[in-house]
Amino acid sequence: MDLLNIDRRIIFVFVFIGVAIPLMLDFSFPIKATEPVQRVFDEFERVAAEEEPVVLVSFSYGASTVPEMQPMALAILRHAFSRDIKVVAICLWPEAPGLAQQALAQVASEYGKEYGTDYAFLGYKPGLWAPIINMGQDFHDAWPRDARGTLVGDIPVTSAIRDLNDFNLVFDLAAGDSIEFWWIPFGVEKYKFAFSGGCTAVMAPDLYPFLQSDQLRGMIGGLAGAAEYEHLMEIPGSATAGMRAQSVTHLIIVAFILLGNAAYFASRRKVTA
Amino acid sequence: MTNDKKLFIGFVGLFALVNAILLGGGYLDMSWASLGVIVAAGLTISLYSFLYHDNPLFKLAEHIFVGVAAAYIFGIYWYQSLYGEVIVRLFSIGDDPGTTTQRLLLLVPSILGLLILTRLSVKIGWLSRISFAFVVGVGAGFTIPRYISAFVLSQIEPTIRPITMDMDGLNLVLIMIGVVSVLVYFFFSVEHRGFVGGVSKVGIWFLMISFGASFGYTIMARLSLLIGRVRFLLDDWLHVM
Amino acid sequence: MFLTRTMPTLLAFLFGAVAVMIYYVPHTVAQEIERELSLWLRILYAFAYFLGLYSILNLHWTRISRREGGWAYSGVAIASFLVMFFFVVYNDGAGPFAPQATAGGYQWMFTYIHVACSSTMFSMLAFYIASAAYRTFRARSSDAAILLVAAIILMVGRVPVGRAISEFFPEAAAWLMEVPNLAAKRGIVLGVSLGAIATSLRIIFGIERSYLGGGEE
Amino acid sequence: MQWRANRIVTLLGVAVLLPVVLSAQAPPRASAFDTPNDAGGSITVTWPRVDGNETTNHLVYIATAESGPYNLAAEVEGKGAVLSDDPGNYGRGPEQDATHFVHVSDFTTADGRQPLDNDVTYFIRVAATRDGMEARGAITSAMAKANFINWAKMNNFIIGTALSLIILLSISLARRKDMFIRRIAGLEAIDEALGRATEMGKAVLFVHGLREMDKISTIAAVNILGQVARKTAQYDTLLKVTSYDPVVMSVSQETVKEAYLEVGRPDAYNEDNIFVAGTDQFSYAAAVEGMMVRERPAAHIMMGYFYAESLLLAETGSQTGAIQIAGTDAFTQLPFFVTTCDYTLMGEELYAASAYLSREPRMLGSLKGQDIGKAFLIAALLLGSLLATAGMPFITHALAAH
Repeated sequence: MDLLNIDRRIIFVFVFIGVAIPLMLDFSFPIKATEPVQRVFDEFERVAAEEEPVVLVSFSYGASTVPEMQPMALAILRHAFSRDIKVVAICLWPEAPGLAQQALAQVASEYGKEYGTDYAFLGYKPGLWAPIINMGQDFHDAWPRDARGTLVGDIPVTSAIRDLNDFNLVFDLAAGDSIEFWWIPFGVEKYKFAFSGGCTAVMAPDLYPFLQSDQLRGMIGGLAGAAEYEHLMEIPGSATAGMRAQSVTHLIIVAFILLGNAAYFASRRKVTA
Repeated sequence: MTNDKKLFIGFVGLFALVNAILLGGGYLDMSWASLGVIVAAGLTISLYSFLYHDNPLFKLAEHIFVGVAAAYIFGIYWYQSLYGEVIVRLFSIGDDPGTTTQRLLLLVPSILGLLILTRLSVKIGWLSRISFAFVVGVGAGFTIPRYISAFVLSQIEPTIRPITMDMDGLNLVLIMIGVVSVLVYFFFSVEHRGFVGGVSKVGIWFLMISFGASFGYTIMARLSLLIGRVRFLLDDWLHVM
Repeated sequence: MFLTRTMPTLLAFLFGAVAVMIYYVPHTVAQEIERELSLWLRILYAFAYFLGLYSILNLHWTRISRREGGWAYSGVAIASFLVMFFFVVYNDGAGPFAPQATAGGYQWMFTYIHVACSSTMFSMLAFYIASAAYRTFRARSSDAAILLVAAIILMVGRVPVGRAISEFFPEAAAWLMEVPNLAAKRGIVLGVSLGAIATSLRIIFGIERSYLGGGEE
Repeated sequence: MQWRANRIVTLLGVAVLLPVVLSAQAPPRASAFDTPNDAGGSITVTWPRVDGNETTNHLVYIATAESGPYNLAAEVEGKGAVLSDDPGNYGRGPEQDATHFVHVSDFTTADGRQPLDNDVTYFIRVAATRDGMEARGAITSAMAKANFINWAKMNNFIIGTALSLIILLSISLARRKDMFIRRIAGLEAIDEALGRATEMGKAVLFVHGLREMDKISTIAAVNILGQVARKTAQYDTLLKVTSYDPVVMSVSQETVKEAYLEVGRPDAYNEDNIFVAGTDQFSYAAAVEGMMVRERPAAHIMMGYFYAESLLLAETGSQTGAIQIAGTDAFTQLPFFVTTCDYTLMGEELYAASAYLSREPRMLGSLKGQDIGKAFLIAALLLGSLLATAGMPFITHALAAH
């Protein structure tokens, strides 16, 4: 089959067009939240109903996954700030601080939130999961100062936090192992705080066992998950817009797989016949 | 002149022209932010040129990235950990509230940390083994009980719930069959023949569905990244969205 | 021999055994030890980063000094490192002995070079996946056929267009994720964690010493 | 098993309380004791649940002297927690279902919240309130203590100890005698591929993953490479090995050289066929792809830990029509190998294949120990599920993580 041996650069052009055209056109498909995403939303709503609600948001992703993770970070920060939940942000990934600062600054200004009283940014600490154990024992010991060099005891949002259990919810934004192999075994397991997370689509299937065992209370998986969250928030953002291109390219890839396999089986039949 | 050289010059010319139009048309202004968008667009397209084939433009962009990334991460480690925490506390710079005991205790990881760096020397490199023994030993020790609790106990317990005569019960039975058969597949003490062979075959089916899930989701992830970059090119740079 | 081999092994045993035991002891003293150990661990990781930095710079420096093929690119890597390093140390005018600035050349290089390149590199895989989808993802065995069918249902079911085509797709996708996928992933997690526990044990009891580097294996 | 210690304490308290049925306004009979399994600074206060009185709230007062003053320490709603909500500390059963509890770790004073001290006797009264009426119960006392053993984690400790003993014993046993592990189908597939390469008179390409020499997957890959090299030396087939890490390259050179010596073909060994093909991810992939397309080896064997480049390698490789065999413990990359390769060693199969070939006691024994662990898990899953369905969930409860 010569058709199957076409130069792959021709296929590359198809993919580029499949992404670019839907982005430039204006059409949409209805979005409905799946259960894991709904659970995250419900967790934030539960937190919002509590007294002096405060969440810990851990940025555990780097630059390579920005298109997937940044819309998710914006969506959950919008949810927190719109419901007057205070946010303490930390980074467990060395590339994350720049991205976390951008997201926090943008959403805080959208909702008129003040640094120090409504949110704090504590920066990055190395050690993969070691900071999680450290925070579980003593939060101020793990993060003595914020990214600006202020002692956490002097910042209103963090001054009363003793350990991870003082947060109404811990939320991890993960591009790698951080949910499955850092937060769950070294945090949730011992300290039993409420924990949910968002991750790249690559990681999402691995986390289903933890959703069922309640070690993870809800999960936003990839750009599609972020779009569902935007839908629940009724604030369509870049993830929702991306779903047009995502839908079209998925259909293209599925068509490619079907075509390729049809040709493969046709050629095999010819050989055997 | 080779074909590739012509392509290269054509590309650079076109890139300059497009940017001139964008600047002239007022889509981009003469600010650092606009310059940034132009640089980022140039690097993005240079990296995509690898799709045509491996070429100097790709290699150039890739190596610029490698250098910037290394220095960026140095900055994070320096300001947020080594200076921002270790040095500030050890030498009690500024408003540091630490006690002398805390400072003395902090000396231990600082010295162990410096010992790690001896690995770069052939003569005294063995000193780094003390630090590695600490990192690896403590890591292993923390891991064992926590993995038993978080993975073994917490994953087994929700699997062995009472089975009911409804859809949930059926799903629970399927999950049970799946977990057991996958464990049997990764069981190496018995030949995969007869009954065990049959069970391990079922295990493969479950594994294949889960790989299918990972496969579909990975494709989704890569496409999302591409969508993000194309959006950047079309919207932030070209302003055609 | 004692200093280079036995002592590190003994230390690993000592630290490992203490780290295991304090897990079962709720007393404040044990919890304080746990806190201190985790603090030390994360500070050690900060120092360990320099080994990685050294190896990258050394790799490119060696290529330049030996004039290996493509050494000029290594020069580019070193040069871009130095430029970024300057901005890191300059710290938007505050110098290296102050909290990190949130603006300036450092942030600019991060946003427009680092983020742009990093996410572009991985997005390239989208193209390769598409080409592989057409040319090589074959149901060459019944196993691969199951994999592909599951993948197709998920790819259609997890995007909004799937629901537009038929409610079957999102529902089937959810079931596949929550039942067979969950079961297989749980089996894998159990196997992997037993493996990790076994490796940790071998380290604590000095059976696995590859972390000492050199010599063994 | 882990509830035994707490149960005695609980039963003592509950036995006194249970027979008494209280009306809403009747003062609750409270009892107090040190909160088990904790670092101290907390006292557990319990009182019986009264059915149908969910609107009655309870206030817990605490004092350092029996005569007072009593400060408010906790306020518990009518439908507050019962002991069986915390089975790790208090066990399960009808008594636990019928007893409310609260952990008191601090109380309100004029100067704000004050924490409890260890080893100090506190006096406690519980009051039932409804519609502004308050009925205070009798005074009881307790002392908070820091505990030395967390009994709730006893199941974890027992499993950990058993697993450790099994694995360590298997390793020491493996040092004395050879242990059986099953044939690994992937290794036979490699033999077939080598055979075909020999028939066709073409080369075999062995591609290493990206991780360093001290990783298990890399060690396994080198062990498999040794086996491959012995066969190619026997068949007189050209073997090329690409690596990413220079150390992996030199170890591979040693391994292949040794294999060629072993079968008496040192003359056929050529060091230049084992090299570093690239030093960053995508360049490595591009270089290996180039070799696949230009040199058209008959078989590609890809072993080790791969990242995103797996797709590029396997796709190009399958286009050339070569037999492809992969082995990796990178689960995220396995789907791409499964759909593009003729045979794939998945996860632990890679380690098993390596142990099968090298017969190294450390690996064999460890694998054997893990197998015994898996057998126990399978038994617990099947038996536990049956018993739970039959209404006897004690295995389920014994395996709960607290």
